[in-house]
Amino acid sequence: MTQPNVTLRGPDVPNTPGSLDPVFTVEDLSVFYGDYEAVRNVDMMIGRREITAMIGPSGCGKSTVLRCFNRMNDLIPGAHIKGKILYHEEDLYGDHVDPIEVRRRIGMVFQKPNPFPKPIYDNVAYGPRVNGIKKNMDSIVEEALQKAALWDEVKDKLKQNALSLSGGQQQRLCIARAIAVKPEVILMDEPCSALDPIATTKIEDLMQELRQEYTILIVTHNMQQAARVSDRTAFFTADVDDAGVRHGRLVEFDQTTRIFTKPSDKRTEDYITGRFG
Amino acid sequence: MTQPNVTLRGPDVPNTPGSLDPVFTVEDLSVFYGDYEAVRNVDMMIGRREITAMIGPSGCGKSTVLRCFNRMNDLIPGAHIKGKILYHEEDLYGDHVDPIEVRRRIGMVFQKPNPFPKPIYDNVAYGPRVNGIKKNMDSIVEEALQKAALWDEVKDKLKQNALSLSGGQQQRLCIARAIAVKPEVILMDEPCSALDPIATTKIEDLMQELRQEYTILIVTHNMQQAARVSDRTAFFTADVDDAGVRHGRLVEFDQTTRIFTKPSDKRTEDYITGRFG
Amino acid sequence: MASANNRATAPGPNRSLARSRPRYGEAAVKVLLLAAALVSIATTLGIVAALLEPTIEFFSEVSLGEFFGSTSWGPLFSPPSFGVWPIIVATLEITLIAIIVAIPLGLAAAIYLSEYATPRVRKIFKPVLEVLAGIPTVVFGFFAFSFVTPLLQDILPFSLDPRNALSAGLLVGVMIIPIVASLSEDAMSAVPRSLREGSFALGASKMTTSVSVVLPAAFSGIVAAVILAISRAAGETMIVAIAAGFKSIFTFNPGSEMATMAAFIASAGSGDAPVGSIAYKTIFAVGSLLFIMTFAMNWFSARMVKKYREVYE
Amino acid sequence: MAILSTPRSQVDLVGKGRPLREHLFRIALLSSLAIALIFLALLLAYTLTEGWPRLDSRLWENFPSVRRPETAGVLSGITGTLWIIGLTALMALPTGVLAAIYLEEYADNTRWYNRLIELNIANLAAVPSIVYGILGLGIIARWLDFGFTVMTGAVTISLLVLPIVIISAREAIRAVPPSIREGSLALGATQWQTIYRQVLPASIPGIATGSILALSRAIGEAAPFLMLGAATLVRFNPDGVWSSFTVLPLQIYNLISQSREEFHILAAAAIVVLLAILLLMNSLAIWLRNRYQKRW
Amino acid sequence: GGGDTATPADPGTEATGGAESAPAALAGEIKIDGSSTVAPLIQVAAEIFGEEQPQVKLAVGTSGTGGGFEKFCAGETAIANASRPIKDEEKAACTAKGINFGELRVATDALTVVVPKENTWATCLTVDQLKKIWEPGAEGKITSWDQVDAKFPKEPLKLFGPGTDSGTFEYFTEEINGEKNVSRKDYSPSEDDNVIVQGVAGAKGGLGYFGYTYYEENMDKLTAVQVDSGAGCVGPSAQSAQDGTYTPLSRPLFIYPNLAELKKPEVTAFVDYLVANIATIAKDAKFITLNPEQEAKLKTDSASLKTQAG
Ligand SMILES: Nc1ncnc2c1ncn2[C@@H]1O[C@H](COP(=O)(O)OP(=O)(O)OP(=O)(O)O)[C@@H](O)[C@H]1O
Ligand SMILES: Nc1ncnc2c1ncn2[C@@H]1O[C@H](COP(=O)(O)OP(=O)(O)OP(=O)(O)O)[C@@H](O)[C@H]1O
Ligand SMILES: [Mg+2]
Ligand SMILES: [Mg+2]
Repeated sequence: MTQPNVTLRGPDVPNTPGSLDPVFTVEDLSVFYGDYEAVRNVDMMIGRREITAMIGPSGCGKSTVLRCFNRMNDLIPGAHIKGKILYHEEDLYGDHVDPIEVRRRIGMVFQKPNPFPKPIYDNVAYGPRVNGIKKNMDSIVEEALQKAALWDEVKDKLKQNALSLSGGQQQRLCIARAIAVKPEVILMDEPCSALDPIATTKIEDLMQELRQEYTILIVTHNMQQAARVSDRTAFFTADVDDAGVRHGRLVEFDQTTRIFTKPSDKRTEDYITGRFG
Repeated sequence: MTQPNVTLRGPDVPNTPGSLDPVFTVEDLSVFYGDYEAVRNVDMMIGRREITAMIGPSGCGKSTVLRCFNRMNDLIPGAHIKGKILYHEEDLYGDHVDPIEVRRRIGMVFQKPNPFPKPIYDNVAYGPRVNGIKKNMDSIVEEALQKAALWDEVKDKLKQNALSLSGGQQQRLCIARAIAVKPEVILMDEPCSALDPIATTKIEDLMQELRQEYTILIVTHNMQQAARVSDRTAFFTADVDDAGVRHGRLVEFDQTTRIFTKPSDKRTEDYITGRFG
Repeated sequence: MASANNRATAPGPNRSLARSRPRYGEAAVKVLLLAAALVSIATTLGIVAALLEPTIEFFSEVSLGEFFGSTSWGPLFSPPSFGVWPIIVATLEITLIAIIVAIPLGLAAAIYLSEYATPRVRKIFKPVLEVLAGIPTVVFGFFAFSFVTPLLQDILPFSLDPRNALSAGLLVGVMIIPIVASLSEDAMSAVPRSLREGSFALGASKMTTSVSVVLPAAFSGIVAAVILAISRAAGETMIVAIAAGFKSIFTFNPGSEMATMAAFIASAGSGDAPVGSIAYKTIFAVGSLLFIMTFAMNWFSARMVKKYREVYE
Repeated sequence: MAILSTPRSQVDLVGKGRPLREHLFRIALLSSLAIALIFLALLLAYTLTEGWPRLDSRLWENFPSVRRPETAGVLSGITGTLWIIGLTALMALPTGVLAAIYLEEYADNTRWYNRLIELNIANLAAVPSIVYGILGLGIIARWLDFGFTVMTGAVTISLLVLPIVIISAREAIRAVPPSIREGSLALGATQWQTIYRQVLPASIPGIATGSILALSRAIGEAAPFLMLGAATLVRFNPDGVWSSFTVLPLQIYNLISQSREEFHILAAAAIVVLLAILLLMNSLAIWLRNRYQKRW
Repeated sequence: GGGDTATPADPGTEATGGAESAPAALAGEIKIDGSSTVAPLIQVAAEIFGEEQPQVKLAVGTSGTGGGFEKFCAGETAIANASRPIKDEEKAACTAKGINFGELRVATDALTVVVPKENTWATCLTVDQLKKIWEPGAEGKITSWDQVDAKFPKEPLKLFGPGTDSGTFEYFTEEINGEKNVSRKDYSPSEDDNVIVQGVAGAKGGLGYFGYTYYEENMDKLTAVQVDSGAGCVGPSAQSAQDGTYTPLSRPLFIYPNLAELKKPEVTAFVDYLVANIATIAKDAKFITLNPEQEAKLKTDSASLKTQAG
């Protein structure tokens, strides 16, 4: 096979499969929109303080799976799952589980930066506030902005409307907003696809830092990005069943180095090498 | 440098720079939206019966430049150009030039398939009709659908609404619609980005066929696609000027093989090898 | 694993994901909101309740055959006659005149605003249309009666009654222009840009694009706009009461005075028909008919919209 | 193929005689718009010139009079209208906004009852105002025994404008991008927190604009009041919700019906007042819309 | 108010000087509804009374005689105006609701048949001719003046009249066509006297009828037709209506106060005021005043009502 043109994270990648300390364990997960089974039989594990990338062609269900991790799909009428997602040892879809509590623990950053049309400060303070925190708000906001590498750029204009920030700054603000509720996991759905290259680089650097403290799951269209930032990669694709219906499917899940150098599945190889997708 | 992982069109690529027979000659083109100079100082040539790809990161002005070739930008209030585009030897923006006539000669296919909500037949017949052609419509429609490799799939349901077709079929219908007015050039702006891999493959095959008769310009985000289908590639990027304003810019324009193997510009190399973008 | 959590304030991974405190407020809010939405159902029920009993009583005294089988209308005359056609015909005639005025003008204005006008022009003209839409119908009636009718009497070759269907119809038409224009404009603006570009890219002119791509694509929205306008026209009361009058004879002559259904309700309702009298019940029977007609048109409109809506999305 | 036979150096890009038809079409479109506007101007000019002799403070300082048309005013109509509008705003706006929130944020469209509510609202928006008059007469005045009072009028008018308020509020709420909601929910906000803290503040300008336009419809209504038998000669201002009243449009209707010319002049002057109030409200709506229009 | 300069005819001044000077500041609301023919009279009374007692709120509606009784018998109004005596059914409805009332004749009306000034031929019409014009059988047939009388010109007949729901219509049809509400339908009915005035004045062949008041207001545009009921042509006037020579179209106008409401001082005050100043009020409202006997009867009737009410 052709040598893929991806710059992989160096040999400092600490994780080996054996060392995976799972935050999520996905067991035979299928996701439905009404009757339509969008994704079928996914098994994977998300390691603590790792970056896991989900790649694959458009429509293969990456976003669908990602949104299962914080029960965002609950909001879509008719959406439901089969199978299990364990968060630590707890069933994420168990009866007693409160999705609102879930979303507080598992933050999310979206494709298009979506700051609230409010001052920067209020954007960051929003999460803590809705969770009933009232004290020390200033320091919570500052800490979150620091961690999101945005503090220096905005510290003098915290009262300014967040929409006046540039795209890259807005996305980092959204990350700060997610961090401010002190989640354990951050889900990111193509967080850079609306950004320019410079902003993208900043976000990627930030992800590397956040990785010290948080577990990160990222969906990306950009193979290079997956290769650059992630520890593990899940490759999804969609295939058509006998009835002519397309279903998303997890093809391969492994360490990123391995996926990009020695994929065990032909489809992964084709995709990586640009023969398809 | 790393060997790019692109599958290049084989050694059968006939064109060498010397053999370029220009349909368009772009001279020092700058494009403005109101006061904002979106693209600066582009010089390039589009060869007859070649496929020319335009690649580059988002926002670098690929679409903007493409839409200059059929004066689509005229429809945007405030948009105007500086510099020249010669179509054969004629100034495309000359005073006497009728943009409607231009668009008849230079067809266009869009990112998202946009069939009219009408029967398939009427979609294809639309172009000839607005150009005053009344006779032999059936054969014009059939021929166009044949060329777009769609005839067999739709010949029994020409009266059916075009919106009932699948995405890939819709896109081929849009190509048929463009062909039906017998243009010389077809412009395509990310024609596959809304399609699944199978449909994409079909469109790419189709482009190879159309290349026998038409001059094709394609904008694509997908480097692999550019490498697979094009004869020549123009690589654009955006840089920020002293005033902090971003302008699109043509970095390199050359045979595709060369761009992907021996780019002469560092930025091209970075982009191709996934170090950036 | 809990020990690995070095952030003091962070929730321990083993802390349950169960609801930390009950949220009765959320449920209460939802009930309140639903109650607000149900007010509209209550309104409809109220209308039906108000109409139903007197209508049933009416039809126990007057046969459907007489109601729909005769062309003589005079519930307050003696002997009373209950052939509803004169007021239906008057209603339809005025509505017809109105839509003949409003559809071409409204649609043309909509095409202009949506396809031709620059954003600045649109920003000026849409509010002006809204102003036109907000003018009270008494004002239109006054204008029709005291300005338009005398004017028409001067310029038209045939004779016009001081109150007549023609000027009332014209003014009802003007009244509904903004409805047609504004809602059609919304529908046309909602047609994706890509369709227009597709048409332009084939060498089509602006006119062709507007007429053969945008209009058909916005068809369902336009139908909905027109139907809403028709129901407004059919139910309009003040303009016809002032400018078309209350004469209930069976005529198609637009120069003649005639009473529409709404005008009949208004005049009989503000008049002296004693409660319980057949004349009084007539008001409700006509009201029911008007309500059913509106309902039928809207049902049709909803079906049209559903059938064609956003198939291209 | 045609293009291939074209000698390359002589590709002729000059158009063929399209412009005339295009121009005529454009002119036809513009004149349609112009007709509507000319009409508006004519109407304003006519009422203004007709009413000019009586456009002075007597109009809003004096009560109506059958004895002295020269000095009669429409004070009770103005105050009655203000009462009705005030109460309508109090009743219809909150109810309408809450209903709109329910339909946009909570209602599951696959449920039949939610679809029924929607269809019902669309239908109510088209029900003739005279039918609301029947509702007011039969249910509110008689059955609920509210009598022929300000309250009856206000409830009737509230129900009349409710569908309009709901429809415009829904549009304003829908204009708030879903990404804002998702952003909030993803932070662990509850649905009501999301609505109350994000969706509502962001849609308030739109809701306000729609509400003002709905209220301006309410101001001009006369037909339901005909059914409610609001008194024609009211020489006092309502002092509460259980008071008798009249409204400006109804007073105008009555003035038009008088045979003495002086009353027609008075009617025209009253129309100018009514139109002035409406223009004011419309301008406010436009200003709100332009000022707070959001670009996401 | 703007009417500070009292006209000499202003009964307000007279009343203050009168014997029953109104008691100090009354308050409350008096709802009156009924005949639109009687309304102007009551409105004038309400207006003048209101100037003296600004705290008393008088709302005068014009729902028609029947509509007025309907509200009256439902207890919604204090006084009903009527252009005809109350009917037995209406009495029964009132009794059923426990409403006791009295009847006061407050003025006289002369239904006036009008034609435009250009009409020079129809100076006097017999009751039979009027019937020929207005009977149901005339509908669509009698469409020209020469069909009424061969001597008249061949001018198209355009008919205007009050709405079918008014007491005026009821009275006119009874007197002319012999039965209540029996009439041709192809005339322009209107509650709104302006339309009748405009319509008749605007058509050479126009003919309409309405209360005398409206004729008085529009004498410059319209001519009143004399009516011949067998005793020669008589035109409508205060004189002919009062002395009963204008037959059959002169009629009494009434108000019906609710006795329970009469207990309220403001209602009594208003009725007293109306009775005491009836002549000037009627004149001011351009109504035909009562003749002395009728006025005397009004005073005794109202006095006995007050004792009945207690
Ligand atoms: N709300 C929904 N209702 C029904 N089907 C949906 C919904 N959202 C997504 N789908 C379908 O589910 C499948 C997977 O969609 P998903 O958005 O997860 O793909 P993706 O891999 O994220 O694609 P992309 O790369 O384009 O974002 C697709 O076929 C899509 O059409
Ligand atoms: N109608 C417009 N008005 C103003 N600016 C515009 C307009 N269209 C595009 N631009 C700006 O011009 C620049 C180039 O845009 P363009 O759409 O050509 O980029 P592109 O290379 O096609 O990007 P993409 O890959 O995202 O499609 C961008 O900065 C964009 O914001
Ligand atoms: Mg996705
Ligand atoms: Mg583009």
